[in-house]
Amino acid sequence: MVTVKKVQRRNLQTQSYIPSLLKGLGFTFSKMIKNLFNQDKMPTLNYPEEKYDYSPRFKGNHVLTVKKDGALRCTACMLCATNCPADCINIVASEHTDPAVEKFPIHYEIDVLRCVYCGFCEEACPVDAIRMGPEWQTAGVNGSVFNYDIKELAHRPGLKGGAVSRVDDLERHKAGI
Amino acid sequence: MFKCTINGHEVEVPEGASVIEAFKLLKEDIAHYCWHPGLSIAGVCRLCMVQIDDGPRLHIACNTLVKDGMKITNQTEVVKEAVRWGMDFHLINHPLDCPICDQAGECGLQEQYMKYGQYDSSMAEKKVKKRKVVDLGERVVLDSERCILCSRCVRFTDEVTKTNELGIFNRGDHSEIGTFEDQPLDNKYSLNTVDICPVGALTSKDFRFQQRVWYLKDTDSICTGCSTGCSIKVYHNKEGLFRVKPVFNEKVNGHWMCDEGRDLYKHVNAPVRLKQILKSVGNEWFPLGLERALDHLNEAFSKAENISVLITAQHTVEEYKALKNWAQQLQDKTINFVYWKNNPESFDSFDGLLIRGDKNPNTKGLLEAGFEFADASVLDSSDLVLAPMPENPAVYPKYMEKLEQLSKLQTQLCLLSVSNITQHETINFADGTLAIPMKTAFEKAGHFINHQGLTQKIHKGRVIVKAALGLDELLQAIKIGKWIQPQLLKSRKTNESSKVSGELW
Amino acid sequence: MNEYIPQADKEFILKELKRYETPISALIPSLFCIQKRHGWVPAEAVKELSLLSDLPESRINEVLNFYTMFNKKPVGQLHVQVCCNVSCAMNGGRELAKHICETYKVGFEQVSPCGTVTVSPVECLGACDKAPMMQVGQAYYEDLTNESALEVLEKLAFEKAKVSAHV
Amino acid sequence: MSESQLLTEHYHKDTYKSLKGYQADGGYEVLKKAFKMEPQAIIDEVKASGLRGRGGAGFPTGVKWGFLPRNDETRYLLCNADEGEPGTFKDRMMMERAPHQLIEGMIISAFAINSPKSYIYIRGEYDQCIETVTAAIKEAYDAGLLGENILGSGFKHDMDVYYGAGAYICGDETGMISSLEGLKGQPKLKPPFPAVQGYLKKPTIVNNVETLAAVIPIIDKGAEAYKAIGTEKSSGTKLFSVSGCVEKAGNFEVPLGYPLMDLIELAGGLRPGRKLKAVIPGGSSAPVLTAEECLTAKMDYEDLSAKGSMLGSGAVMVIDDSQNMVDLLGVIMHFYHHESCGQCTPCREGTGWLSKMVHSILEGKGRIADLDLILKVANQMKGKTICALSDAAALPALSFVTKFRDEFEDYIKRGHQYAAEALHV
Repeated sequence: MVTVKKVQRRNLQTQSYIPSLLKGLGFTFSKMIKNLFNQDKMPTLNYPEEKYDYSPRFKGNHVLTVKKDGALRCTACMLCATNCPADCINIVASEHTDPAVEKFPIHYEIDVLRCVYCGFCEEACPVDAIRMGPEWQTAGVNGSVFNYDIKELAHRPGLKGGAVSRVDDLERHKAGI
Repeated sequence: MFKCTINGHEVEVPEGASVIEAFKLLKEDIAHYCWHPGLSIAGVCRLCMVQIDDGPRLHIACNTLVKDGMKITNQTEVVKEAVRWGMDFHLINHPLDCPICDQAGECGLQEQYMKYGQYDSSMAEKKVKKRKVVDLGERVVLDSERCILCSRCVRFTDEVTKTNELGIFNRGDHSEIGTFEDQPLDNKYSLNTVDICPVGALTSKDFRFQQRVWYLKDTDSICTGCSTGCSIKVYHNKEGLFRVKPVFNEKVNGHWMCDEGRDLYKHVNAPVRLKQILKSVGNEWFPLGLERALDHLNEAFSKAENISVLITAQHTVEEYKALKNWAQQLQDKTINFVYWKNNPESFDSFDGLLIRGDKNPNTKGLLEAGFEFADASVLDSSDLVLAPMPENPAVYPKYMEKLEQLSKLQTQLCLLSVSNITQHETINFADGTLAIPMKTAFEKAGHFINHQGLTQKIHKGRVIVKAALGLDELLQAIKIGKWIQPQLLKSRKTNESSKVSGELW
Repeated sequence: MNEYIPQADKEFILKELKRYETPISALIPSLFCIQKRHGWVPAEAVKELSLLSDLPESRINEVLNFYTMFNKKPVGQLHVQVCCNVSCAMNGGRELAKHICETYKVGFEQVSPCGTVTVSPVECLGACDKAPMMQVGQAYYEDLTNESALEVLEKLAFEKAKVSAHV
Repeated sequence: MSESQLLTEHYHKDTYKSLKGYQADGGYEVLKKAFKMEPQAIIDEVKASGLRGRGGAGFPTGVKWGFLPRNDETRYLLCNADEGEPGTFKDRMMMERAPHQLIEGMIISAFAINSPKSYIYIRGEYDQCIETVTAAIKEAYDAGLLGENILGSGFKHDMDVYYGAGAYICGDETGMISSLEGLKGQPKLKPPFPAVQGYLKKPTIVNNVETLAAVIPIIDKGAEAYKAIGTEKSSGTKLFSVSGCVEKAGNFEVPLGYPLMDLIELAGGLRPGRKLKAVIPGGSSAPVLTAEECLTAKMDYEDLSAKGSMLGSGAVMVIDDSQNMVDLLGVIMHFYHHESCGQCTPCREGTGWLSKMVHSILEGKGRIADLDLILKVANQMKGKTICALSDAAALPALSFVTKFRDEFEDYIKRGHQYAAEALHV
């Protein structure tokens, strides 16, 4: 069985678009008026003056945590780099003068343009050295500024949740761990 | 030959073989740490437990000889339970260092734990603390806490090198390996202790913290350090070569190799390499494309009356063959071959274990190639000297002196060099001297013939300098006027096995 | 060079090296000989012994560290070893050890401030019938009480002082 | 009791120490008799007597001698006088009171196994013994009892003293051989057994002081007479070192199969007002016996092993109700932790683990689950190592925790109360 569909021919009303245009403009205008007088109910934000407050669990830019003495917690085990699906973490390890620390990163770089913010690095870390912080606005003028190194990753004490890890190595050693 | 049954599989082993050897022959799984085929039996890790003829007592496989008709199993619940607890005993005082331990990834404890671990440990007491990061000289770092006291390293210094540096001091769970008063472990084979260490207690200073082992790939090769020709595995990734380890070869090196040989990868890595063809004009070096270089060479060869080739025994059999063919084609020219030996006074020395004074991998190969060698004095009267240089000029001090001498005579040289010869300060090369980057043994395939006359294959590993040519490739290019690198078209053929440890420990 | 092993000891050691079937067997007697001279076995003496006996230092150090009777650090003039094993423990051996420590104001295995006493709790010395007991130097003192033990120690300390004053 | 005092009959005499005094009481007469016998006949006699090793393991001595290969290889006789088992002090008394008895026993044994050289390995702490025995050997040499052509028999034998330096593990026969070879006293892998490859890879027989001395009465009176003493399977007499909570602790030579309670009575009985709680019948590595088990216990190999314990070295440690079993297990576990040679992993780590667990109970940090863990760990240490030290540590742990579990649980529950009083040394 064949159904024959009758094509509706356009009339002048639809062909000239004018009524729809007016209808749309009217809607916009009415919203504008409404928002002008009820600014607190407005659903959008005045970015960048206003910013949305994300949950502290938000997985944004990476933070390298530090110990109580201010040194990096990172032991340069490279598990984050191994686990990274985007291959954006680059670490160079070195020998520390303190035998209790032994290994530490002299170079730790994350290419945030490559990063897919999956959080695998955070999960792979055995010593709570890398966390995904609440920051998410990354802007820059060229590609090179998106390679975050230790300086940018570690020294952000103002962050929520803090960048200082709770457990101290010394305490762990004393507890016989 | 004795017949025995292991876990239901029949196997024939030679008389006097131990049960663990039978397991290995059958490639049947058995946990072990202290047993090493190249060392005496210690029988201390107590992991290779087996049940024999269904008897109730457990035996250790390493100290039990196979008897004809023996029925051996390690699959019963009793054995499994014993091995699980044996693992737990090993681990209760082992620190959780894996993230910073170089051995992680090829660690015996990790591997066996995955197979036989008692995943939920009941140990709630404090671990025994021992010394960490103990400096044992130039090459080795000791971490006593990680040590499981399998005594392999101690047996190695006692039985193989007979230098007795290492010992196990104290007793009970305070036992520690070490040297007397932390004296350096400086015998010429010290890094073998690192290889045989099933855990990260002994680590190599050179490799320490350089790479995680799972980032490395390995290629089978032959050590170019001397005419012994030890079988090795070269470990590399895109950042270069990182370490060299011996591979068991019954006929040549057994399980071991010397420390010197492990350093040879260093001259392969990019920073010290000659990376492009350079031409010397008025004491300055100018880069040259391959085609122009070949033109230059062809011109030089056609002009020269008296050509000499200053050859060492550092090249492959294939390269010598190509050289021979090339010489035969230039019948109208006089081509003299000069065979240059390193340190002639110590050339025939041998340390009794592996190290030979002949610092070339292919002396037999060169001699068998059928060259007629001329006296070194012909070099002075040559117009052009083709010098495929030794890979590691450090063991050829006189060779460099000779080049310097020839340059003073304004002899035009065609150097094929691995190291950046143009950085050499004292030599003022003659105008028209070419320096062409050469492939190292790790970058080319071929064969070496060692001092016993054993032909061994080297495999092509990672190419570090793309512009580098082998001697045969250069001669081929000279012949046809250009060079297409067929190798570049093919994908790099490396041994892609990620199982780096496998047979190592 | 002959700082740690004087000639007399050297002769003894050389004799011991020939006494047994293998020269390495002479290690225990030699180390005892060194300990007798110095009260403990210094690392330098081990080096000298190694040169003298032509045995590797690591082997000597293994033996030195394995056996508990060798002192690896200096001890007081009186090395008081109080048995704290089962039979003695049941009869107050551990209390006795603590009492001596408290009297001399010293911890276990340490040299007392006056330099006279080092107290070590040790395992069974084979005098369980006369528990508690202690060994000072070579001699056994059995059936002790807190008071009698201190008396013995005072007497021994006095004698030691007399000898050293005489020297 | 005199018929049972085969060895200690003359021990009360001061003169017995010297060669003259020893000979006056019939010393070295048996040696002359032995020299008239064939060596094999001596071995057969010892085999027939049913003499079992008195050091701890209780292996039949004659059978051990029979393991020697029948060839001309040099063989060594070693006397194990490294008496380290806690609670044992019989060898010390034997060497101090009657060194010549040991020497005579050793010459007879050496003659039987045709050994030209023997060593007496004395523990380093026994300075008095080392002196006495060294002096006695010198006396014997001077009297022609050692050296070339002893008593005109044509038999040549040399004897020397070697001393340890404080390691319980050297009481193990292969540990002792290692120590005598100048190495750490770590036991060696078996096979090869010492009778085939021992000291310096030569066939070696290692026997306890008491075992070697017991050869004298066997040769003197004959195997039959010796077998008549004691029980059917455990023949002869044995020295028991009774110590602990008894009035008159000391060594007592009694026939094997002697009732344990009578032995305690011999040692003066318990202290007034005290009740028997437990007895460790054979040195600290023997499983403990409860008071009820003690009532019927007989001191011989079979009866004790039927009760789940062992005769061991014959060190009877009597524990009365004033003692705390947790505390005593702590002492024993500390001992094994301290004495483990560190070679085999289960022992090296297990002894430390057990000791730490018992001590954390002592410190009031224990959990009831720890008791089961102690049993598990101890069970896994049994029979897994080169020598018996691991078993020796596991057995007391198992027996203490199973037989006195109530006391352990009570201690854990009221841990903090006890912990304050506990003495940790």
